[in-house]
Amino acid sequence: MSMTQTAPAATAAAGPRPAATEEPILTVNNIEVVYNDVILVLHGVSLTVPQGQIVTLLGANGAGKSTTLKAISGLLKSEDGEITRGDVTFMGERINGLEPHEIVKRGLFQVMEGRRVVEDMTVGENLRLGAYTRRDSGVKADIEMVYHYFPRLKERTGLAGYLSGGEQQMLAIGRAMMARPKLILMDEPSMGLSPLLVKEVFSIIKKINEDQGITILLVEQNARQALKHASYGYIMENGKIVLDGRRDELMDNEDVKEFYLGSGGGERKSFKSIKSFKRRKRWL
Amino acid sequence: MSSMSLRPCGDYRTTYKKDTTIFPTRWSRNFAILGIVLAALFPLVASIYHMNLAITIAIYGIAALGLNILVGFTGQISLGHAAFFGFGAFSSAFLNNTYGVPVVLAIPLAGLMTTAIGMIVGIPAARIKGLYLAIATLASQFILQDFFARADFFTGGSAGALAQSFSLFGWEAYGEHNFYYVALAFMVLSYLLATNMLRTRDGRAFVAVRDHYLSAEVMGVNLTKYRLMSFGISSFYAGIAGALYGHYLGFVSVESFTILLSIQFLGMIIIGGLGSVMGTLMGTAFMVLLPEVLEGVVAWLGSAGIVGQSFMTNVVFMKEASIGLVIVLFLIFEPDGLAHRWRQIKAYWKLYPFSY
Amino acid sequence: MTSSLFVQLLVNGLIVGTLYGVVAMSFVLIYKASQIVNFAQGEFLLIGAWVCWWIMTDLELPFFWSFIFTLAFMMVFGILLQVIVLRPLIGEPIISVIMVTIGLSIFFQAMMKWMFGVFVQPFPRIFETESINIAGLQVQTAYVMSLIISVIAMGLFAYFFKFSKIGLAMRATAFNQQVAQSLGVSVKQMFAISWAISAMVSALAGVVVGIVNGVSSGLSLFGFKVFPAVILGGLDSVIGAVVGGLIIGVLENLAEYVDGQYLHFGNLYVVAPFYVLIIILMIKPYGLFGTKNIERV
Amino acid sequence: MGDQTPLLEVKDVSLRFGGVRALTEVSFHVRAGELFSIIGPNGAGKTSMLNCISGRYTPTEGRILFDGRDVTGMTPNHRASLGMGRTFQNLALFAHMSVLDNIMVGRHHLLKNNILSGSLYWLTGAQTEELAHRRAVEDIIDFLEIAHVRRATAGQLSYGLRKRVELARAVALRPKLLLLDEPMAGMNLEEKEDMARFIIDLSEEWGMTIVMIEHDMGVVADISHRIMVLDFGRKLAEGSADEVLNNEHVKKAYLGEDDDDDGEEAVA
Amino acid sequence: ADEIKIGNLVDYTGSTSTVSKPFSEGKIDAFEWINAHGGINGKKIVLDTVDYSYQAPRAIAAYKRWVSDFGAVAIAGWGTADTEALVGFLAKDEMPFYSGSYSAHLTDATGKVATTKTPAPYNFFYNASYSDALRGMLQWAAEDWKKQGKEGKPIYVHMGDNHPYPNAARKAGEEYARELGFEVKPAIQYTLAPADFKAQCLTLKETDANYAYLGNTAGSNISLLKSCETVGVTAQFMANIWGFDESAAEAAGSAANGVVWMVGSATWNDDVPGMKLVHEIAGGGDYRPVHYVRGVCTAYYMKEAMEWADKNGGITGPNIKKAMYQKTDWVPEGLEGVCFPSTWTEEDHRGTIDMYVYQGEMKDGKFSMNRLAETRIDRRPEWLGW
Ligand SMILES: Nc1ncnc2c1ncn2[C@@H]1O[C@H](COP(=O)(O)OP(=O)(O)OP(=O)(O)O)[C@@H](O)[C@H]1O
Ligand SMILES: Nc1ncnc2c1ncn2[C@@H]1O[C@H](COP(=O)(O)OP(=O)(O)OP(=O)(O)O)[C@@H](O)[C@H]1O
Ligand SMILES: CC(C)C[C@H](N)C(=O)O
Ligand SMILES: [Mg+2]
Ligand SMILES: [Mg+2]
Repeated sequence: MSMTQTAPAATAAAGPRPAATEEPILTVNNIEVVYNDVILVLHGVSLTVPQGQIVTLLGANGAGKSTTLKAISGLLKSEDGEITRGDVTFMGERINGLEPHEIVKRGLFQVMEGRRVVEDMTVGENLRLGAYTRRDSGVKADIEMVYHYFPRLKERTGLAGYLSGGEQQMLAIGRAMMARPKLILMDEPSMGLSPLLVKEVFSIIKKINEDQGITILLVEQNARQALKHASYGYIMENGKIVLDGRRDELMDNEDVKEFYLGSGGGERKSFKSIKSFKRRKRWL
Repeated sequence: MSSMSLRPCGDYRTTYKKDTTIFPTRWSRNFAILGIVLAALFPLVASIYHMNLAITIAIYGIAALGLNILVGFTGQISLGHAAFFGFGAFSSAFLNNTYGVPVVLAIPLAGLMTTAIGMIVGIPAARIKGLYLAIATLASQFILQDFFARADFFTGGSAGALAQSFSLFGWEAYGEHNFYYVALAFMVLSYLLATNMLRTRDGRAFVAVRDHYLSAEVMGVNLTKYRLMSFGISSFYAGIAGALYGHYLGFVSVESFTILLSIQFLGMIIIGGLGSVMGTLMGTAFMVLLPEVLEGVVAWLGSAGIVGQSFMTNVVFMKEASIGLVIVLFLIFEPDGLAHRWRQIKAYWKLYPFSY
Repeated sequence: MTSSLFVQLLVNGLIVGTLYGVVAMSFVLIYKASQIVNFAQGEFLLIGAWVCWWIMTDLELPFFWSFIFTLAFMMVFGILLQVIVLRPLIGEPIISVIMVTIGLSIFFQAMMKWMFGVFVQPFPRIFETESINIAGLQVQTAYVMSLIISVIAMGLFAYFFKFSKIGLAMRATAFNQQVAQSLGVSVKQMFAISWAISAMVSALAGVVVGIVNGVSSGLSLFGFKVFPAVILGGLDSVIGAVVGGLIIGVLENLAEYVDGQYLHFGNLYVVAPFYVLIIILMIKPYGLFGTKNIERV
Repeated sequence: MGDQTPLLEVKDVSLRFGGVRALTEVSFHVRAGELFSIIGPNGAGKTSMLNCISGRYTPTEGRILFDGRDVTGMTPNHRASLGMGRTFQNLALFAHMSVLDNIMVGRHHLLKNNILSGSLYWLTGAQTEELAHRRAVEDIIDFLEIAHVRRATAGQLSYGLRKRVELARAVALRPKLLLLDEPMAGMNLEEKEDMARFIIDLSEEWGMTIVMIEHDMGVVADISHRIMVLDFGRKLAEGSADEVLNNEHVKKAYLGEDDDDDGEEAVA
Repeated sequence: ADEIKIGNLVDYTGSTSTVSKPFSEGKIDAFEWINAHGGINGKKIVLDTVDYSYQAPRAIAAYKRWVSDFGAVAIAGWGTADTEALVGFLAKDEMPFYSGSYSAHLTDATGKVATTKTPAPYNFFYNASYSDALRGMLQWAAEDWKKQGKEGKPIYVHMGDNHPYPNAARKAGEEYARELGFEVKPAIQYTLAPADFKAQCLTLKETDANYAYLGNTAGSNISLLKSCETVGVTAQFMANIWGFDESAAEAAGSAANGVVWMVGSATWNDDVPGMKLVHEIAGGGDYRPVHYVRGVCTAYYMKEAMEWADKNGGITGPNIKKAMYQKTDWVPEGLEGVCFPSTWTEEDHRGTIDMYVYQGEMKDGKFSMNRLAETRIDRRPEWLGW
């Protein structure tokens, strides 16, 4: 066990990036999630993430995206939630039931919704924490790498709690990079970022994926950007996967166009024009 | 908050009025009324001993309610509640002994005097928060204790003060059978008032301050005012309870208001359930009865001749240890307090038999 | 004469203060990792003292080894306590956990009385010279020992939390357990470590007090005595704990001086620290060294 | 909107945090009934500006006038009672309260009952008052379409719903001026459309003056009357949508040079 | 009924356990022995022992249970806090109560003394009150001062916490000290909870006190003695009856050397006729501390009172009270030389005012205690109740 624990970081740091394959690194098989023993939130969600690719998970608010991610990374427990059916397999190993830190050790890292930086620590300390599970010596270098990706962070010497929303988001992503995981679950990384940064973040995500061969499961509201970079996508409604397919398949789907890309039936309509029009409910 | 929980299927509210009653269902209301009636009949069957326990629960229950408003609802931990409890006791005795204020009036007045003290002690709360505040209140606990021990004119100093028993229109509430009703009346009233307070403007403000004081302020809640006010109201209840306690015992001594009592109060509301009015009462009962029940077990062991006098000494230590142990175990299995469990049970029976 | 008295009281304040500092530290350790204020801390002292006393009197080992074994025992004790009692409570409301520690203190109080009796027990003679002279004041050698050890410990902890990986992880855990977990920190591990260390540190204090005053359940009241020190320094600052301890120690003695020489109020030395505590908190709401929590929307 | 005296006037406000200059000499005004947007890169000082207006921060220099009064030194709760409501970038709901109570807190400064009259619920008319306001709150709940979570505990709602509840709470305040910090963050297109609809209604039907921070240029461009751009705490530009969005500096500092479909992206 | 129910309040787990344990064991063993040897005129005593951990409310609950459910006819009580809290109830319920708290105001049965808050008609205890005991010791101190041929006024200081128990004897002590020609310096406070008392000791040293009274309980006194030894205080310490004993001396070690304290009965190794019975009661030869013996005395006064009551109209509270007034210079049968002859009257519940002054001696780690004197203060009427 300890072997495989130390291995990933080392290889990911040094070794050649594993080629993108159809070989699944993560498979979620028909899981059901319940909060406080009563609220059933996910009814049978299944998805697969192939090695070395970017897969995106789209869906309305409250659909259960974050819940899905937490179910995978094991963080549900601390919210009184639990997987009551189905299982999660990471690199051929069944990981549901494992302690979160065990899962991180195996190279699966989640960037939680809404930043969640350690407010009473400096930017540097936060980054060092990101590398907590690592044993190798590359940490210092990687901190520089993060600063290189996000120069803004380098200037901020105070406590992370005082960073602006966007700055915190950058820190959260940087912190994930510090762990050099095999798979990163990103929960709405572009939330609250300026258009410029949104582009940056997505290109960085792409970069991480390409340079370091880190597989990424991306939960996004910015469907356009997400689909642009992802190879495969899932769409979730009320705790169920209602549609999935290759990026271009989804791009061409009329419903997706209308509800996620906003280019239903050709050119986009102005937000003003939608004032007080009622939409038809779809997919269920 | 406490009053909103699952309602039985098929119970619809047609007006907001119906929707804002204390008791979510007709059943729960009748339940409460029934409870009070039974409580009123209790003396018919109970012995002095049991009534003494009931009285203790009622009195501590009032004080604990005050503490829960402060800790559970406003989120300001206090380790000085016993001092307020004591201040109420001394004040009432003082008013009655030196100015001949009839006990009936002395009790509420004592409540008000304690409110004032509570506000003063609460002043730091304007700046200090969380555990820092908790320790600040601990400080005032010791400071007040010291005051009790030396303020002869007011408390009779370390020797303590006498307190006359409660009387109303010539009826003297001496002895458990009579005083029981006084305590019960005060308790029911306190719980009713508190429940109302907590479902109206200021009650919500308290909880808002607890949950997120920054946004509470932006929503128009004056933080300092409410932080102080919750100290005031909590000390008011503590003061009333203390006064009752004094007039029940007939004697008030600094020795009975130590930090240990403060901690017990805290225990009552935590075990009962922070931020739950009914839980407060349950928690109080729990803490008061626990040693008595265990004592009963010991006595039984002795009388049943299971253990000899010599071994009794060991049992005594076991008993004391189990008081701690029960608290620990209880919280391990019910960290959210009795109120929480109670709600779950209710939920279960309400859905029954439809509990899908 | 009185001036020399003043000096002696001052010295005494510092000496006793370091002891407060040590106990304060053991509070801070647990708080830093879990935001729990451990009301059973006093009983930790007591247990440490009793164990050391027992090893010395029953097994008749020399003090040095008894002390080492005591530390070892306390480490195991701390870990077991965490695993058995506190682990199930991870993620539960802090206040409930605090209440649990109160329950524990009641439990251990009774257990100690049961196992070791209700009488005060003296420690066997340990140091050739029971006391040495510092600036005209006779000071028990045990205090000197604690002074040395605690200064070292303090340095170590300061380093530990600022720079070591585990230290960082502990702070993260204290900030938010879910976040810490998401970073691969084992919350349980962090708690176990902090309880173990804290138990050991309090054992040190317990032994010292035991040597000076003899061992008895009254010893556990040290727990309360130290709250002002902890808060004064700032709940989450190791340095603060020690400084706070010193300040309280000195305060008590100055109060005693003023009281004993001029005012004759009586127990000013008991309450004075509390008045000062409140005043200082009004000026610095997070103590002298405590980190103020972020108020940002 | 006619150009009567502005409802909100910010006069060269500066804000410093130790070394950090969050704002430097920013001035602008918002007319009654206007829908005014503040945009700018992350860390530009937008939220700080909102905090200065709503009273969380007091500017190091400069003055802020609201409804003709100088409110610079005023406490947040005082400003609220003058009719300022706001939402927060990182949600700040009362996590353990029901959605209903959360919104009722918004009525705080409109309610009269207090500890005493509240305790005596039935005798003091507190009940009637509470019910009246409850009715008003229910209207808001219907309007924002959150009736189905009315009784849920706020802390357990999903991100998007919480944002909506926050808006409801701010609206319950019956504000003259409504400050919104990134109301659309973390929403998908469809929900943004809903949110946009609400905001427009609030502005046009409910006649509220709105200051909005938002990063989605599509929304900003479509619904706001005027836009101000902040960068590094300084005012970079101010004016109508196309004026601002075609301003070179803004493009560079904020939107980023367009390439292929991202151009559309920036405005989608 | 041929069962006699008695409530017995003890503190094994609370803050006064060090003294309560031996004292209560004395009571319990005595009652068991009495049962084994014919009980009260053949009636068996049912002793209900309750450990209340020194928490007054629990004591009150226990009391209520004894009164109602259990049907006790008398109660062997314990501490100050609970005794004070119960005084009122006792009078109303006519329940004889033999406390371990010896506060003088409990001796004013009819409340004729101005300072008395409330008469304590049903409170009894076997021992000199804290006040009288202290007066006795001061008398000894005055003689001691003369004997040592020191000239000038000896200096006296009262020490103790600001609590009912240590304060009980303060006024009495200071006034009598003046009367005996002591110079009285301001009292010094130290907590009932043991701690480092070097500060107080330095203050004491500063006063150049010759005689200092220790009003606290043993645990706290030990710490004080040790601290004072360290800073080199030369004053002669005089400990209150609950403030010192064999085990305390053991713990205090060399600091116990020369400490003087009061003992309210003969001690285990004394060669007096009654000690044989005490040894039998203890069921063996191994040493029992002074509190144990006093516990036995207390139990025996209750026994003989109940026997009389039984013969004169039945064992009821009022009858037991009456029984207490029957004898003068009363020593329970079989305990001759162990308990001090005591006399209770309707108005004056000062059973005895005499006691022994003992001094501790530490010779190379071995502790020994020597009787220095038997005090003989006179029973001044104006000393009743304070
Ligand atoms: N701790 C919790 N307890 C109870 N219910 C919860 C909890 N967390 C989430 N839920 C419920 O689960 C559902 C899904 O929540 P989740 O956060 O996964 O949605 P989401 O897809 O991430 O939405 P968003 O895009 O707004 O983040 C919501 O209805 C929410 O109310
Ligand atoms: N309380 C504070 N203490 C110290 N620095 C602060 C504080 N509040 C904000 N700052 C700093 O001021 C700058 C502006 O922050 P602000 O939150 O206003 O940016 P913003 O425009 O809202 O960014 P975003 O769009 O990412 O939310 C940031 O660099 C931030 O680090
Ligand atoms: C041993 C006890 C009787 C001492 C004192 N009466 C107290 O209770 O505090
Ligand atoms: Mg989400
Ligand atoms: Mg912002």
